[in-house]
Amino acid sequence: AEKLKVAGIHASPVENAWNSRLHEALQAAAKDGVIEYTFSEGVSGTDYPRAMREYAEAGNKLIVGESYAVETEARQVAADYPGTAFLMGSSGGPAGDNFGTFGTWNHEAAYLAGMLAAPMSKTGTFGAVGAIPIPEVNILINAFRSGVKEVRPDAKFLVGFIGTFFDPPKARESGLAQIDAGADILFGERIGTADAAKEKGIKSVGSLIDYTPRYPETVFANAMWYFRPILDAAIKDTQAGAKTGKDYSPFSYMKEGGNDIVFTESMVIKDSVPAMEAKRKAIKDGTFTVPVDPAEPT
Amino acid sequence: MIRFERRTHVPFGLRLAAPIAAVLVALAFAGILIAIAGAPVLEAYRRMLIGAFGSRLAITETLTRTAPLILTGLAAAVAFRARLWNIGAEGQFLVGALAAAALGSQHGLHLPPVLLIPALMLAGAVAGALLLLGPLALRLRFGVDEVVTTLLLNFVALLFVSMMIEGALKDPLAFGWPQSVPVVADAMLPKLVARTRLHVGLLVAIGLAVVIALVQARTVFGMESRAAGLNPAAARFAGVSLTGVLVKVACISGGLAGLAGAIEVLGVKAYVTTDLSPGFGYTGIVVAMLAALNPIGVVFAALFVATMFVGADSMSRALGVPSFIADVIVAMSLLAMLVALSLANYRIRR
Amino acid sequence: MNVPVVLRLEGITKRFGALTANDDITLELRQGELLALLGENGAGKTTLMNILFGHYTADAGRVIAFSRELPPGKPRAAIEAGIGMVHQHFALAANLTVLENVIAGTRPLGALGLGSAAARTRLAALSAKFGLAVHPDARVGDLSVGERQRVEILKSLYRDAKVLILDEPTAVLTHQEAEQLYRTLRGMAELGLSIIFISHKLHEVLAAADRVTVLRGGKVVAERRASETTKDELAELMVGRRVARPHRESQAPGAIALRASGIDVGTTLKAIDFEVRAGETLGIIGVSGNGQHTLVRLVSGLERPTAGQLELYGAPAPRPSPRGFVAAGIGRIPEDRHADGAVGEMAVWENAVLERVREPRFSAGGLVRRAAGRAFAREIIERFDVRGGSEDSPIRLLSGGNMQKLILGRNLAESPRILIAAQPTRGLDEGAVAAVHGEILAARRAGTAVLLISEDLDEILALADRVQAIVKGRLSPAIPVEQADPRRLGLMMAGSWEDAA
Amino acid sequence: MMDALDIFASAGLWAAVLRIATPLIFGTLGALISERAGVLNLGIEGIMTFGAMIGWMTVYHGGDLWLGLAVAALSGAVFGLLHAALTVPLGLSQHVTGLGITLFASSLSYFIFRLAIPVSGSPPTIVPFQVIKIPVLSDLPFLGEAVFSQTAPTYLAIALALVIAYALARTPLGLAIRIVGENPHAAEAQGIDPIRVRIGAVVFGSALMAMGGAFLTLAAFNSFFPTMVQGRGWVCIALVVFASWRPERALGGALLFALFDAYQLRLQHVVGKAIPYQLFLMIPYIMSILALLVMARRARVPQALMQPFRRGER
Ligand SMILES: Nc1ncnc2c1ncn2[C@@H]1O[C@H](COP(=O)(O)OP(=O)(O)OP(=O)(O)O)[C@@H](O)[C@H]1O
Ligand SMILES: Nc1ncnc2c1ncn2[C@@H]1O[C@H](COP(=O)(O)OP(=O)(O)OP(=O)(O)O)[C@@H](O)[C@H]1O
Ligand SMILES: [Mg+2]
Ligand SMILES: [Mg+2]
Repeated sequence: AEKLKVAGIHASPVENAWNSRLHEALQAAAKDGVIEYTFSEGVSGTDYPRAMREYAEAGNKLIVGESYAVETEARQVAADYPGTAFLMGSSGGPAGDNFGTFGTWNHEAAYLAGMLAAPMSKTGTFGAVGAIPIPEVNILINAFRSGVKEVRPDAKFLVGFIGTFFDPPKARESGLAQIDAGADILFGERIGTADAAKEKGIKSVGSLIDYTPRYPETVFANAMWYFRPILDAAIKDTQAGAKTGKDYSPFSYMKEGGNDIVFTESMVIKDSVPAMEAKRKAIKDGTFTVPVDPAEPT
Repeated sequence: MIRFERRTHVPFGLRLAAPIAAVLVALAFAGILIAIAGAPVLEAYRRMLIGAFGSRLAITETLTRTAPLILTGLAAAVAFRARLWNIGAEGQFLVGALAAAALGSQHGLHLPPVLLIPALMLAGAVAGALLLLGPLALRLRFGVDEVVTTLLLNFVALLFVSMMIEGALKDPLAFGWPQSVPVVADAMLPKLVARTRLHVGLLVAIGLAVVIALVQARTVFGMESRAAGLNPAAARFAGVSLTGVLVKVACISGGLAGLAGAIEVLGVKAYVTTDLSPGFGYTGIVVAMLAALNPIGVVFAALFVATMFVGADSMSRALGVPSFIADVIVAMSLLAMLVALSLANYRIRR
Repeated sequence: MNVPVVLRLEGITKRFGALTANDDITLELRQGELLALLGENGAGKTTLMNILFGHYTADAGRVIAFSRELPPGKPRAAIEAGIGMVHQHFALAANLTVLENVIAGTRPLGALGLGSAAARTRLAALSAKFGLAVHPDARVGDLSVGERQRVEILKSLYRDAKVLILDEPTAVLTHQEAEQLYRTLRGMAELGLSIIFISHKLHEVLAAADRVTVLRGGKVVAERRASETTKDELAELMVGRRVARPHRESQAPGAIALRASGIDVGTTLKAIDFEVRAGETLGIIGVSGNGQHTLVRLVSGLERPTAGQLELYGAPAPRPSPRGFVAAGIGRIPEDRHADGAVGEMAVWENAVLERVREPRFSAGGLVRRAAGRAFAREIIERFDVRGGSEDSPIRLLSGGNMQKLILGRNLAESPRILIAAQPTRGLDEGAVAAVHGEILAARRAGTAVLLISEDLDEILALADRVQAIVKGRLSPAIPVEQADPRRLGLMMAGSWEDAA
Repeated sequence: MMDALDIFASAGLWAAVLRIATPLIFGTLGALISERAGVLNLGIEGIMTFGAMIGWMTVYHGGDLWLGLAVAALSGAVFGLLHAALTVPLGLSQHVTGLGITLFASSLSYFIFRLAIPVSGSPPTIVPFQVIKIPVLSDLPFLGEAVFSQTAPTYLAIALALVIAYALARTPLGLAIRIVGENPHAAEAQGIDPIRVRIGAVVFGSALMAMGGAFLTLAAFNSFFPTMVQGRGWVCIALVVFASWRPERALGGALLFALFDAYQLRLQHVVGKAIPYQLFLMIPYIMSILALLVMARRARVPQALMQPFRRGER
């Protein structure tokens, strides 16, 4: 078949963990010969709709990105270009026939990471550093908590929000503050958290991407998120001329291969692995559902 | 040794040539960076032109970007001419936007569109003006220099907006995202061109530039504000009320910046986030300086800056040159322009 | 003569654009000599001294100090060669102490300490030796004008200056302070220092200098021994024609135009009483800093009385405001023409109409009537002989004297009923003084009530009908000018008006 | 769980204060020196960004950490020279030029960074400055952890503040800088070249600013990101005012500001989000405005600040 022309528009530089997941999946799809991929990064809210329009006019059939900062305008653009499919990370729902959305659902993996983390703490206090308390972040942190609590019901939690999506030194300071307050396992929703853990010689959990190579002594588990299933579904719909104005989030589920845990055997407590693996299987089977709690953790 | 000597009279040709030379110098330097980035330089310039003017979309996008820059540029030009160093247009822009969004939402004013839109623009202007009146009051009352206070208030305003959109004005339907409630459909500015982002705010901005040019050149207020800027003591001795002039200038300047914010919300975005402005307030200062503080010049300077941003942004997409090149070009144009303008005022003697 | 030449300027030429400020000037100074430099405003005196000290670089010519040529444009070299300069506008940092102002730049910048203790001792010794008392730790901003001048001189002495240059040192000093200064200078000359000073006050020049050099249009036009010349000759040499100050003729005053009764302004003015009649000039003398500044602001409409009453033409004055007072027929000549009188970057015509721009004549519906404004300016330029620019050139291009004529003109063209003239000839040369005095006398002849505030006794004696002194915010009773002589005025300014009577 | 006041008793808080304050100390000292000579340098935000980028880049390409710091300082000096060239001999408006420098330096650093480091999934890192535990002192209870376990640049920043405070008050060079900032004509009359002093002060000050930026990538963190300076430069401008142009107070101001920030991060764990964190972040700005208010009466502002000096002109 003809290669599908796909454009990616990243609000942050593609170093940003979340964007890197999209970027890598898109690059991989291009390498597989499925699509032709072009992209722009660091596109500010003011420029974002223009980039969408430019790519649509340039003949791209599928445009992938994030409409968090431009929800209203992005839907407007999609309405103006009905011949192009849009697949956007969004807090809102899909719109029309061609504006599809997805959420970042790696909470299942976070739950499993929590189960591994629970017995590793000496103090029984766990920290988590988040960006801002939006549902996707909240769900993730809450799932990690539930995972910990399942194993260790008396665990205590500290949560800090740094008020921005991208300030690693600040995330690090927030992590250090939690360590000062007694936490000895950090859940790093934000890059920078693991640096604090590393500096203080404690352990931490990564999210979205695999942080272990970067912090081999520190990060023992990662709640990975994989964009490829969502992308593949959208590519398929686009090529088939099917309606793409739908919610693609379910392709993030573990059973679809959209998220999973990776961990370093040697770093975790051996006894905790079988229970975790059992749960993992249950999630994949559909016999266990990780609770989805979008409320702001305190 | 090189010495500078002030000209008693700057020839018109030189006054016109200076900005053009500055822009050429900036583009030449940008060419070097583009070449370093491994892209063909001439092709890059061509792509920039196409990106800014090569299609209906390009033209409307360039003009959409021009509108707020005209307004913030005017805000700076008006203030600087009266020697009111308003570095706070960025903050005024944000509070103006916030005011328009708050009053334009479904919990805000309930008026027919013909009244609602002007009322919201006015609200934005008032909010912007109020934010500048604070530093002005400190200057008039206590002699506190406004460069630093207006600069600092930008950050206070940004934090305030952030607080409001995470608090009282937070959109409950935004799934926890910090953004304000959107304005109602009736409050949105009519489009100038269908299926684009270009809205009537551009006409408002150009109209205001013409009005301000006339006011400065022909009116008593224009003359008095110039006198107040150039020599406050003499203006005062001649019966010009410095307080009166500065308050009016502050209202106009802050009002324009606030209006820019309101128009950006009503024309483009519909709600407020903390990244609503990619530095429109600061860029307004650049625009004003490029225009040598001339209101009509501001329109062209804003168009130039918008062209650079939009054109370079598009060029960077096409040729893989980092898109930060647009900011680099604008910054270099400003610096070159400052030098060119000052050299035009002086002759060099050895 | 066997007295050595300490300083020699040779063929100095300096151009600013088309204007030649110094034209092939050659000048010598001998040890122990007091040389006065004289000339019209803009004759090039300050420029010459700035070249000598290295502030400016000459286009041609050399400066030779103690037989060594100075490199151009290097104040530091001039200082090291033993030249000290007291500037027309003081060059002091107000927020620093006296000691800091004196020792700045005296040690290599790489040094690790300031050496304040030694400096303090040395400064005290110099103060004592030359009778220039100041407190080394006082903040310069807190000092009086006279004290600041002492600091300026001490700065030079501290650097072992052998040649001292003073640019219009007495322009801002009182009579007594000026006399004291010349005594000090004389003493220095006797100790072997050589001094050049600039002044527009011819009597001072004659009394203090050994030798006088006159500049005109950037050229040296004459050199005289002070003992062998006269005021009239010097004035003529400066201006290039005979100048005589006009004389006041007596005339009967009319009705009271302006009256102050029991006015207080904060704590600076207390129980002020005076009256000025039509066709009469009331002179107010006083040592600077005694409240005349506030008095000028009061009658210019810039200050409100906190007690008492101001009456115009027999009725209470409207709420003070510059515009209201202008509308009421008060013409106002500010103390400082550059600071208060003109907006340098604005056109001559704009400066001419600024204080009346709201009158229907010059604007309608908020729009300025530019043609009417230009016509008004042309009229003033013609009638008052303002030279050096058209109505459209920026006013900063006018010389001080011409700017002053324009300011006078914009007031007198409207035949004001009252004229407030504050230091109307400060810093002006002899020719310009004569012209300004002529205009003020003409206004009085035409029935204007003139309030003249001046620190210049000669000016008061020449123009006023009656005189009052201002001392510590209070006004003495008026005396007719016929009963005034310098001694009596001096006593009045010292605050003992009863003794003076 | 700690109580809101207990936070102050934790050594970690005070260690964080010193760490957060370090870039501010550098930046504030830099801005202060140039303002004492009469030149406002609003290029600070961009200069810090460039310093952060180039310092990191040097180390990433194999340079020593100290070399990285030095290269950053050098780059700051170059931008300072640009600012000085435009504002001192040419006498251009200082704040407009400064904003132009900020725009230029920051966009150029992003541009260079993007060219040099092609897009990759996760930001490359370096090994940053490590904590140096000062022998003996770091064994002290509380103080040891709070004060004497910092990275080398933090110790350097504090030492610099003291040296600069001494130099300004007690050396001929300091006096020269002060007199130039108060009245350049007075300086010139004393044989001091105001133009050279101003250029020198701006260049040196800008070098310090860039070192402050470099601290962010060489010690506070280990990678460079666009926008990572996050307005810290503007905070420095505010702190100079807050410190009434005095180096020792600048040190105190930077520490105070850092205390607000560090405390705010920790308070979240105690009281949740009861108080919007933005209020804490506003404090330094508002404090600075209030300080200006109080100071305006005492007129301690360098009198020639923002006034161009042109030789041979009135
Ligand atoms: N910096 C300057 N730039 C341009 N022209 C100047 C400058 N300084 C002086 N001039 C010109 O040089 C002429 C001589 O000025 P200068 O100040 O030396 O006069 P002066 O004799 O000191 O006058 P005064 O008695 O008023 O002090 C002036 O008429 C002026 O036109
Ligand atoms: N910076 C300058 N550039 C151009 N011309 C100047 C400059 N400064 C002074 N002049 C010129 O110098 C001449 C005299 O100016 P100056 O300041 O010496 O006035 P003045 O006669 O000394 O009056 P005053 O005694 O009030 O200072 C004017 O013609 C003025 O245009
Ligand atoms: Mg002079
Ligand atoms: Mg003069």
